[in-house]
This record gives sequence, C-alpha cells and structure tokens, in this order.
Amino acid sequence: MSASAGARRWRAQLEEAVLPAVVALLIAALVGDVLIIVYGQSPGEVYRALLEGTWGNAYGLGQVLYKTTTLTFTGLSVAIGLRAGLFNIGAESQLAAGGFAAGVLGTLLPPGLPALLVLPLFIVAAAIGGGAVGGAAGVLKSKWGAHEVITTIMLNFIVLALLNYLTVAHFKVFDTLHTADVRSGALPRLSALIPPFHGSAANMVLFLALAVVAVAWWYLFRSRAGYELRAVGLQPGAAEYGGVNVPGVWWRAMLISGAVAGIGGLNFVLGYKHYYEDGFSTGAGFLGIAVALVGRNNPVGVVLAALLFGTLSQGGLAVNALVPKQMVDVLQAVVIIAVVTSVPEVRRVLRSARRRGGPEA
Amino acid sequence: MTAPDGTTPPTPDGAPPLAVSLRGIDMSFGPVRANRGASLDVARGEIHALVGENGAGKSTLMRVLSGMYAPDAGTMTVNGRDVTGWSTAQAIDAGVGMVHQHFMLVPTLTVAENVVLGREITAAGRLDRRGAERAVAELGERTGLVVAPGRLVSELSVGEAQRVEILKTLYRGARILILDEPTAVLSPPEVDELWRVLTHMRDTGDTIILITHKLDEVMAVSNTVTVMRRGATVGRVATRDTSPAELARLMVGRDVVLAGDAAAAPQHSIRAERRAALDVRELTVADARKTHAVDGVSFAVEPGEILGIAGVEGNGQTELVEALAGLREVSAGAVLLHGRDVTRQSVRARGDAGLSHIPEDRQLRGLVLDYSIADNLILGQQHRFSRRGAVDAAHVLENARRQIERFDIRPADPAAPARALSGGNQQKIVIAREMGRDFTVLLAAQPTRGVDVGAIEFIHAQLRNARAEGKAILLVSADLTEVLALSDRVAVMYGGRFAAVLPRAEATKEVLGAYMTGASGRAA
Amino acid sequence: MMFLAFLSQTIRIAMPYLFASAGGVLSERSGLIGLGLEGYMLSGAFCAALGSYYSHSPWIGLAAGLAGGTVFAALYGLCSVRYKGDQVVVGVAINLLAVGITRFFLRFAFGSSSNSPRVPGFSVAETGSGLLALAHDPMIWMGALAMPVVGWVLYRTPFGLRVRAVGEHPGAALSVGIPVARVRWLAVLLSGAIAGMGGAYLALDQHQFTDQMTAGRGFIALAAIIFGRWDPPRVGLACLLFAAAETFQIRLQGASAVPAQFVEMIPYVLTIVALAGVVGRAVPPAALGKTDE
Amino acid sequence: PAGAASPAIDPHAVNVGIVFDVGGRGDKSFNDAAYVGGERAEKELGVHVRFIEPGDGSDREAALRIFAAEGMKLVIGVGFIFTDDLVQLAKEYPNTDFAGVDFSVATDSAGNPIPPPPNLAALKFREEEGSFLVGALAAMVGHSKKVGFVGGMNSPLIQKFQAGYTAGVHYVCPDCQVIAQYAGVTPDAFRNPGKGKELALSQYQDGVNVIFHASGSTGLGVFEAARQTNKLAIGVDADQYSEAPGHVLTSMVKGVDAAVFDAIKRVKDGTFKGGIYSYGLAQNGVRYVYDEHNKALIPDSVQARLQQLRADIIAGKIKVPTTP
Ligand SMILES: Nc1ncnc2c1ncn2[C@@H]1O[C@H](COP(=O)(O)OP(=O)(O)OP(=O)(O)O)[C@@H](O)[C@H]1O
Ligand SMILES: Nc1ncnc2c1ncn2[C@@H]1O[C@H](COP(=O)(O)OP(=O)(O)OP(=O)(O)O)[C@@H](O)[C@H]1O
Ligand SMILES: [Mg+2]
Ligand SMILES: [Mg+2]
Repeated sequence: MSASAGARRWRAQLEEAVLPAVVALLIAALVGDVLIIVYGQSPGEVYRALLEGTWGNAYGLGQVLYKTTTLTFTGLSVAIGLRAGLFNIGAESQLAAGGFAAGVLGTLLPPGLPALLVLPLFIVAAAIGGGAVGGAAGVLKSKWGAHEVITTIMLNFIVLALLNYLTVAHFKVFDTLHTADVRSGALPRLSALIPPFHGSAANMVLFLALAVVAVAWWYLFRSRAGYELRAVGLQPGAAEYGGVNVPGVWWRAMLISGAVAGIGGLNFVLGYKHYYEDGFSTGAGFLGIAVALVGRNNPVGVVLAALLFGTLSQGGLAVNALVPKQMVDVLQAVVIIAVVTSVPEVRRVLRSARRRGGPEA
Repeated sequence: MTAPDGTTPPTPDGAPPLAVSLRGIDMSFGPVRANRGASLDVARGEIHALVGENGAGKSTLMRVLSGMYAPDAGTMTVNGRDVTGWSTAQAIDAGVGMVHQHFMLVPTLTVAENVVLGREITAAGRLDRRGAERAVAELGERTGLVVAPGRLVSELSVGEAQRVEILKTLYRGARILILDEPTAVLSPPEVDELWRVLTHMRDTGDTIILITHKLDEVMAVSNTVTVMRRGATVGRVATRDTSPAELARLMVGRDVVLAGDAAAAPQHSIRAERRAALDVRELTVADARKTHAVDGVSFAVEPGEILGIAGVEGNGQTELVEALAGLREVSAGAVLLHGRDVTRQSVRARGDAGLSHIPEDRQLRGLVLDYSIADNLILGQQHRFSRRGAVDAAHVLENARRQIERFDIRPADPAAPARALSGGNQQKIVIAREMGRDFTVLLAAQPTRGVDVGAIEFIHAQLRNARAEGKAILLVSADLTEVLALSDRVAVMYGGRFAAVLPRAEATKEVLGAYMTGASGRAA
Repeated sequence: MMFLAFLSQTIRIAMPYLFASAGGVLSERSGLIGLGLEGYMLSGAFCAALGSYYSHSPWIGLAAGLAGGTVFAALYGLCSVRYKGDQVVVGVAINLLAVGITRFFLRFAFGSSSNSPRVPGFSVAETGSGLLALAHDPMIWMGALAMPVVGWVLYRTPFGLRVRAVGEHPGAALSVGIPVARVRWLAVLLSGAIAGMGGAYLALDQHQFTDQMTAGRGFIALAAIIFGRWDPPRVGLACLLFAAAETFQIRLQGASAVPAQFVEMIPYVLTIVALAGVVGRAVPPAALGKTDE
Repeated sequence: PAGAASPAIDPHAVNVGIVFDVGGRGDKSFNDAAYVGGERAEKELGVHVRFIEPGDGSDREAALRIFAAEGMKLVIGVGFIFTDDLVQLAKEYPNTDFAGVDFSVATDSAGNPIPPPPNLAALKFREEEGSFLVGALAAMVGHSKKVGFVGGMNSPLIQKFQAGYTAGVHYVCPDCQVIAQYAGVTPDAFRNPGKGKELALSQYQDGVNVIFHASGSTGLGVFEAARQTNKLAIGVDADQYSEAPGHVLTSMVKGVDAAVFDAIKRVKDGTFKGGIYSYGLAQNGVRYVYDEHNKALIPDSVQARLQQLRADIIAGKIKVPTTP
C-alpha cells in the first residue's frame, strides 16, 4: 500500500511538473497560429524559424541559455516569495539594484584580481542590492501591514528612478547610460569552455544560477527555515501556532527573494557586458512571475520554465523577419494565462478519466 | 426501523406527497465522496432530525436539497414535484430555506440588507432601505424573532445572528426549513427559545429538517430521525420508537460508550505535587474592538487535575486559550508555568517549558493541511528535529512511524498529506503531536469538535490517562456533557470572566446553564 | 489664476485615474482584484484610436475603447471567475498581453511600432488649457461622473448590494440564490468598460495611440483604490490627490534644484507612505482575490 | 502586411541590415529617418535592406549578430545604445562593415577620442548646434522671457539637445529663462504623450510661447498642447510640421536618413571607411526647417540672424556646449 502510494504520489508530482508546460505550449501555439495567419505568414515556417534560431544552432542555444540564466534568478525569486505566501512583483527593480551594486563594486575594486577570488564579493554586493529592495517591501508588510503586491509595484518605479539618477548623475561613462567597466571579476563566457557557443552571451553565471537553484531547493525543502517559510505560506495561522514568527518570516522571505533576484544582475554585469547599464532588467521581473508559475514554485521546475521562456524570448528575434516580434510577447502572456486556467481543467479531466479507467495496475 | 440504503418506506396510499424525498444521491468533491446513494424522506409538518458522525455527509445532502450543489446522481422531489439539480433560487421560490452550519451572513451589511439580499425591495429601481427595515421589523414581531434591522451584522451576538438567518428564510416564504446544527453555538435559554419557534412553525404546518449531534435534542423535539454514515443513509426511525444508544450504534456501526454514562464521577488519582502547574493571575486580554475579551481572570491548575471551562462560545474562551498559548497579546496580568512567569514569552519558549496545546480549529491552526503527516507531527517542535539548520529527515520519519502506530492514525503513511485524511484522523495527528511528547501542562480547546463518537472515546481516554500521569489539563469545550465527563473542577466563563468555579460534584447541567447565561453569577 | 491652472491640470491628469479606479472599485468590491486595469486601459486606448481613425468619429472611438476594455476584462473574468485562476497572476498576464496585442496590431494596422496616425478626438483646437476648456470635452464630464455613478450603483441599487455581498461573503450570497459568478462577471465587465473609457480618454485627448501610452496609470489607479479604502468617494479623492501630486511635480520640476528623478518618485512614495501609515490596516473586501473556493 | 521582408539573402546583391532602437518603425523620429534612408538606398542604389526591431537588452547585440552572421555587407545600429555592441562585432567580423547612428565615441584618460575599429563608422550628430539655432529662434520669435524645453528620458543624449538649446536662447536673450522639463527617467518617458501634453500645457500656461521637444512620442503630446493653446512648438529629428500644422515653428532635423544613405552608398561604391563621421551644421547633418510652411512664422530679419549664427558656429566663433 505504501509503496504504491509512493509511486502514485511520484507520478502525480511528475504530472504536476510536466503538464502545465505542455498544455500551455499547445494553447500558445494555437494562438500563435492565429496571429501568424492574420499576418499573412505560414505558421510552419515561423515556428521553424523560431526553433532554428534558438535550439537549431549553438549560438542560438547560447542566447537561450543567457536569457534562461536571468529568468532562473527572477523566477526563483518570485517562487521563494510565493512559497512564503508573498507575491513579489518587484523582481525587476531588485534585479536592477543587484546589478547596479555589482557594477559599482566592480569599478571600485583594484584591477587584475582573479575573478574567482572576488566573485563572492560580487555575490554579496548584488544580494545586498536586491535584498535591500525586497527587504524593504518585506518590512513594510511585517511592520505596517502594507500589501506587498502594491509596495513592490511602487518600489519598482521608485528604485528604477533612483538607479537612473545614480547612474546619470554619478556613475555613467560620458555619453552613455552605463557605468565604467568592472576592473576585476569579469567572468568568462561559456564559449571559453565550449567554443561553438562563440558570440553568445551565455556565461559562467549560468553555473552560479544552478548552484543557487540547488541551495534554494535545500533551503526550501530541507532546512528548518524552509519548513517554517512554507508553513507560513500555506497556513499562517498554523505556522504561528507552531511557534513561527510569521512577520519575521515575511520580511526574511522578501529579503531572500530580493537577494536572489539581485544576484541575477551578475549575469549581465559580470558575465555579459561587464558594466551596469540603465534599463538592462526591463521585462525580466514580470517574466519571472510567469517562470515561477509554470515551474510550480519548485526550483527545478523554475529552471525548466526559464528555459521555455528564454527560448520564446530569443525566438522573437529569430522570427522578426516574418512576423513582428510582439507576437512572442503575446505568446508569453498566453502561456501564463493557459497555465492558470486550462491546466487545472486538464488535470480534472485526466483524473476523472483515470478514475473511470478503474483501479490501476 | 427500516432497512438501510435506498429502500425507504412507501408513502401510505392516499397520503399527501412527502415534503421532501431524496433518492440515491451521489455527491463528490474531487476525490471525496461526501454522499453515496443517500436517501431522505420527510413528511409534511414534522420535525425531522438528521444525525450522523462528523463527515457523514449531512450538510452536503442538505446543500444538495437547498440547491447549492447539483448532485452527481440521484433524484429529488419536493412536494411531489421532481426538482433534481435545481438552483438555490429555484429552491427558495419553492419555499425551501436553509440555515447553514456556518452562518451565511455578510458581516459588513445590516440586518435588513442581509435579510432582503437577493429579494431586494426597490423603489424606482433603487434600493428601498426604509422599506426593507420596516419589512424585517414586522416579520420579527410576527414570529418572535426580534433583531434591530438597522444594525450591522458584525455587531450581533451569535444568537441574534441565528435569528437573522431564520428571518432570511422566512422572508423568502420558506415552508420547508433546514437547520444545520443550529444549537451548537447557543446558550440553553436560546436553545429553548429556538425550540419554541420551531415547534410553533411545525404546528402551523411547516416542515423542519434539523441536523444535530446532540441526541438528547433529537429525542426532545423531533418526530422522525434519519441516520447517515459515510455518505449513505443507514436508517430512518420514528423518534418515539428509538433510544440514544440505538441511534449512536447506527451512526458508528458499533456499540459506543456514551460520554455521559462513563463519567459519573472521575476517580481522583495522583495529587502528589501540590504546586500549581499552570497559574493564571488577573489575566486581561483585549480583542479586536479593544474591549476586554478576557477580563481579569485568575485560576490555577494542579498536576493531575483537569479544569474544565464551560460556557457559550464567544465569552472569551478562545482568547483565554490563545493568550495562554502565547498567540495573543496580554494587556494585563500574568501567566506562570511551574512558578515561572512566561507572560511575555514566545509560543516556542512556552512549548519548551512544557506547554502543549490542542487548538480549537485544527484546519486553520492545528495543521498545515498540505504538509505530510510526518511534517505535521513536528509542527511547533521543528527546532528539536533539526540539526545545524537542516530538518533531520530520518528523525522526523522515525517520530512519525512511532506516533502513527501509537495513535492509530490512518492511513499509516507518513508521507500522506494531512488534507487527504478524514477529520477524525486529522485530529488524531494534533493529539499525537501534543500528547505524544514531553509536556506537563495541556491546553485542550474543543478537543473533540468535529470528531465522531468513536474518536471521542479515544481522545477522552487519552486525556484521562494524561491526568493519571500527573499532567495538568485545561479543558475548554462547548459540549457540557464533555466538560462534565472529564473535569475535576468546572469553571463557567461569561462575558470574559469566570462566573463560577465549581467542584465537579456541585456542577450539574442546570446549575452550569444558569451561570452560562449570566442568569446567576458569583465572583470566581 | 495660478490656482485655477493648477486645478484644471489636476483634473485633466486625474481623468484616467478616475475612470480606471471607478471601474476598479466595482471589480474589487465584487472580489476581483483590479490588477489588470492597466491592460484594460491600454486596450481601450488602442481600440479608441482604431475606432476613431476608421470612423472619423470620436464617439465611435469612445465606444470602441469601451469595448476594448471590456474584451480584456472578459478575458480576466474568464480566467478568474470561470476557471478560478489566481487573480494576481492573471492580472499580470492581462497587462503583458495588452502590451503585446496592442503592439502587434499597431504594426498590423498602421505599420508602426510606436504610434498610430492622428485620429479625431473630442478636444477642439485652440480652446486653451483653462477650466473652460475642460467643459468643452464631453469625456471630462464622463470622468467626473464615473465615480459618483459607481458609488451610487454600489450603495443605492440592488445590483450594488449584491456586488458588496459577493465580494464580502460569496457563500452567503449564493445561499440566498444570488448567482455569484454572474454578479462578478457583470462587475468585471463594467469595470473593463469604464477603465477602457479611461484609455479612450488618453488616446482621444492625444488624438493618437502610442505604444504603452498608459505608462503605469492603471497601477496608480489601483493604489488610489487602496488608498481610498474601496469607498468610491474616498477613492475619487485619492485620484485627485495623486493627480495633484503629479501637477505639483510638473510645476516643481522646472523651478527647483531637486533632481527630476526624485520629483518623479513623489506619487509612488506617497502611495507607500499612505499604505504603510494611513491605510495599512484598512480592510479589503473579505473575499478579494479568492475566487478559487 | 508591412515590414514582412523576405528572409532570403541574395549573395550577389549588396545586403544591408538595419537594427532599430526602442520605438522602432513609426516613431516619427530618428528610427523612421533611418528607415527612410534605407528605403531610398533600396530604390536608388538597388541594394537589399532588412530591418530588425530588437527591443531591449541583450537582444541588441544578437540582432546585429544575426545580420553579421548572415554575411551582410553593412550592418547599421540606430541609437547610441548600440555603441559597445557594434565595437564588439566589428572586431569579430572584420570583413563586414558597420555603422552606428549616434555612436558615442569613448575617450581615453587624456580626453582624446578612441577611434572605432577600421570597419566601423561612427555617425555622430552635433545636435547641440542645431538645438542652438532653434533655441535662438525660439527666443527671438517667442515674445516672452520664457522659453520651454521638454525632454523625454533624462539622459546624456537628450541633455545635449537641452544644452545647445539653452545656449542658443541665452545667446540672443541673456535674461531669458529656459524652462526645461523631462517626462521621466525610464524609456517610458519617450512614449508618454499624456505627460508631454501636461508638461507643455503647464509651460504655456506659465508664459512660455515656444517649446522645443526632444522626447520621441512624448513630443506628440507637446504638439497637441500647442494646438490646443494656439502656441508654438519645435519638432525634432525629422520635419514634424505635419503633426500640428500652423503650430510647428520649425524642426531641428537630424540628417539620419542622409547619413544612413551615405554609408550604404559608400559600401556599394567600395569606398566605405571606418572612423568618426561627425555631422554638424557645416555638413548639413543638423539643420532647422525653413520652408514655405513656416516662412510666415519667421520674420526675414530673424532668418538672417539665424543664418549669421549658423555661419558663426561653423566658423567656430561660437562654441556650443554639450552639457547643460
Ligand atoms: N466543499 C467541499 N469540498 C471538499 N470536500 C467537502 C466539501 N464539503 C464537504 N466535504 C467533505 O465531504 C464529506 C462530508 O461533509 P459534510 O460537511 O457533508 O459532513 P457532515 O455530516 O455535515 O459533518 P459535520 O457533522 O462535521 O458537519 C467530508 O469528508 C467533507 O470533508
Ligand atoms: N481531500 C481528500 N483527498 C483524498 N482523500 C480524502 C480527502 N478528504 C477525505 N478523504 C478520504 O475520504 C474518506 C472519507 O473522509 P471523511 O472526512 O468523510 O471521513 P469521516 O467519515 O468524517 O471520518 P472521521 O470519522 O475520521 O472524521 C477518508 O478515508 C479520507 O481519507
Ligand atoms: Mg470527519
Ligand atoms: Mg455538517
């Protein structure tokens, strides 16, 4: 009984992980077809271009991986918040703040230090940058009960304006909107390891992302703090009863959520351009919500979902010659909507089909 | 007495059609089959009691009848007319009204607005507030259900709120009235008042279906009883032909020792240590409205003693227990555990000092429903099951195995989510966690609420054992029978104070009832 | 004179907020979070420009804008009422979708990635910027009336009573035969229509559609709803307050040494301060965001 | 449907790829100007031109790279934001020619410009020079001691417009006041005509009679305000007369179309060379519009004065600042 129950649960979990992406993709493809036909193109050709431009060659794949890296961080950030029952809509500004902190640190360090040596410093700086923004929303909620959905939205506007001010007024290189190059700590591109990736922005921060995913998984599902955090997210009343300081978990979760998004800024700053550029985070925050959702707030799921959205957003460029790349924006939204609506529906259908199928072998 | 399931007695020839006849009703919520071929026949002009264990499917069946749910299978007739799968609106039009177990009132609206909701009185398309208030006042006077129509529902007492519920159905012209556990939250005089209204209605030809867990109420007011078990109907019997013991046997499917019988007088045991384990001094707790929910209460519980607190719900019991547990801020007074002041200490610190707590609402507080049984079994003690920041999975599993075995939790699968368990087994998780560890003082709030007769038996035995082992227990229960069955002393809470603290021998239902309503009072 | 100019500018700036938050209040009081207001407005703005362009009539443009907002609200209703999806997620998705769709069709209809051609609007040339000019624009009147009308509906009509009941305790409403889903549908469709008018105001006042021209106004409207505690008169005042802050910002910018970025933050900071201090403990409709029971 | 060019590459033709900045086609401003230049080259030179609108962030480099990897002869990035990406790619693809509109040339520690790679042409415009002239014009015909400026996103490029404009105003009217306002600090500030209109209305109300905008689509709101209050506005990048006929005093035109066309032509002729191409008044790379539409608004004496100023700037007699 227990063994088969275990197997059933495992299958349910697998289904939980795979089903949303599959259903969402089917629906998105359908909507995509309509848009493509409206635009007078052939869906087959557009999708072929999309695949060829992403997974069809090493360069495209590298670009996908680069985008996946950032989205993994923002998706993870949103997922951690959601596990604590908090909706962090501010990953965008947290990402920017983390990147900015790293960029400024990079201009202050003496040149020529080995990247691996200073990497921890950058991680800490980026985490502080993002964490400060996320933590602010957390404290606003714990201490004053201000709803985090609204405060993170407002903080997006505030922080981006502040960073713009700091960049423009103090840190920019003349005639640009970016800071000076980091003097130490720039990380090699992936192509240094795997030459076919040449030219693509994918870089070593990808591995940092995977490491953060592993840590986040351990933190959420194996640590005591994670046990308490998830309890707060599922049932704050029960967590409080279980001796958990609920407001404390709120602000800590937002702090961590912001920090994770902030570390994501390294992908651009240390891995790609080697400077902070105003506006580099645009769109990554909202897509992080989609990633967390499709990834079912599970760190591993987040990586897969980030890969999906990374592919879509790189694909927009690949199809640009055939249809407006805005089509991809639409598809991304459709994926989100499909996940929250049709997936539960499909699951219901599957379940009743299975029940009708009688007891399983 | 008739055969179970489906085969209900035919209507005698020439008799008027039954007021209600439900046949073979199936109703599922996802994986949970709440009704499985349930049937119910109610004659016109009777009070028909519907009994069954918790989770037997009573409320579900009545919601089907009132149109809230469409059944998956089965047929429904009302007054001889087929009404299978009708809507609430249709049910209301046909004169079927339901007063729900959990009140269906909008707290931010006034009494009158709640009553007319869905059947608004309008003047030129506008809401006619005056007209609504007048109509409600008139209806109240006619039926004896008086509530000020202009008051906000959030300001009403439970008894008043229930009157509003009944008014709502009557305003809609209900001739078939369904009441789901109406007495659970009422004081004895309020219960008497309710019976008066209901019997009057029956005598004027209305039909009443009454869900209750209290078999003495069944015996007192009903004409006929239908018994449900595990979603199905297992019996239908005329009240005068049955007894509480027989009903209980039908409900559970086996013989049961009813609480009241066993507990004639608790046999006093160990009282070696004389110092109070739990000492509460002049405790005052403010509620959301800044009034004193608990108002200077003092008492002590000694090791090997059960102090029972009786009282109508809403008189400060919840706040008292939460304050003792560390979940609610204390505005004045002190709480001492074994002589140590813990008034300002956290939930966790109190737990470490030996305090266990069975919360009154297991679904909201006692369990994280989406956690596994094993994870729920460490809630509140997670710090003891961790090493260097990590939860020690092996230790957690081992603990779960042991507790599942000891408390007979089913299914015996540590990884099963608590949500998938029946109510009784969910409560067993809470009991196992709180009583299966080292503790010296136990706060047991409504420990058997929502639990069936079999499980009640088990939980009561656990509490008695704990007393025998020298634990100090504070028992809060809305069930007088339970309080009387277990307590060494009984306190009655009224208006945030102890109206009386009586030795078990002096505590009878009549005496307690008087204190519970504030009819008599004396300083604690 | 200075004051009148300040006032008329405040009123103009408040218009989109008033429309959007009037719609939003209706939706939120029925239990549906108004996170998609930005999307309704954007779609309303685009459809208004489209309608006005092809019909040469701002009235038809307005109708189209109203329809555009309604369509997106219908999608939101479908996801949250019918399929019970998480409202915050759906709201975010609706906004992303609105950006994508309007861009896609901007390219499709006008071959441009950022602007529509000039379209007919209500505002007449050379009417100036004073209070009198406002009176010439029928949409100003509609915007001024939107909130009072919503307030009247909410507090004085049977439908409003039902909306309030459904947003507070859907179970209670259901038990007395109120079709909860239908009430929510109606509320959300109306909210989309009214917010769509807000978008139409933007487009018709500018005589064109510009990519993402709502620029976060839907979020300000949402903040105003919270700041005004879901009570139409107070929400209306909140809209005016935020608009006044913005007017203040516009007038301060040229004259002060404070960097523009900081002046830019004023409304958002004000919102957070308000949220934390003034309405931190304000009670939202009890069933807000919970359509999944 | 518009813009749906064939993706196939004809190896014998001269293929040119143009990558737009945010705003893309239809911005009625410099992306459109680049588009016009490309179209003209297609028609007159028989080259093949393709366009991509990448949007934001890392897609910029990717878009350039797509064209470079396809073997295009010339790849043009429109907007200063492409600077680093162009440098990177020019090094990687030495056999492809690149050009960057508004390319921002870095300077070394001594302040000397660092030349771009040999296959990269930096097409720079001295917007401050043109802005200077329209500033002087605004001060001369404004009949007010106050003149207005509305910028889009507060950024160095836009500040260059502001700097030149302010200098021009003060040159002819030392006690005039320039009210300079920005629509915001994010790229949204380039597409918020509602905000642009309110900024303009408040300036007009404040006594300003002429406003120069450098704010992309936001400026369309400025024109709207000009129409509504019967005042004047100055367009930017392209001749924006048609946005509000009768209310557009002039436009500060950047010859992006010509610069793009020239670059393509040089590639076609085989004379393409990297380096810094700076287009100022002297090259007619920036100019103000003076034609039959707005003649009536500009008295002959004023036009004469402007011509004089123009000559002085070209001759170096007037130094125009680039930062406010
Ligand atoms: N809305 C619902 N969703 C899921 N399960 C439900 C729902 N309502 C009832 N159930 C389940 O159906 C079963 C029967 O519940 P029901 O409320 O009808 O029992 P009951 O006999 O009224 O019990 P009680 O005496 O505790 O009121 C239980 O297992 C319950 O958990
Ligand atoms: N959400 C659920 N998912 C899966 N199984 C469930 C769920 N809810 C209940 N069950 C199963 O359905 C059965 C009936 O549950 P129900 O709550 O009706 O039991 P019950 O009769 O009330 O029992 P108890 O007396 O222990 O409370 C139980 O075996 C329980 O394990
Ligand atoms: Mg049960
Ligand atoms: Mg029940």
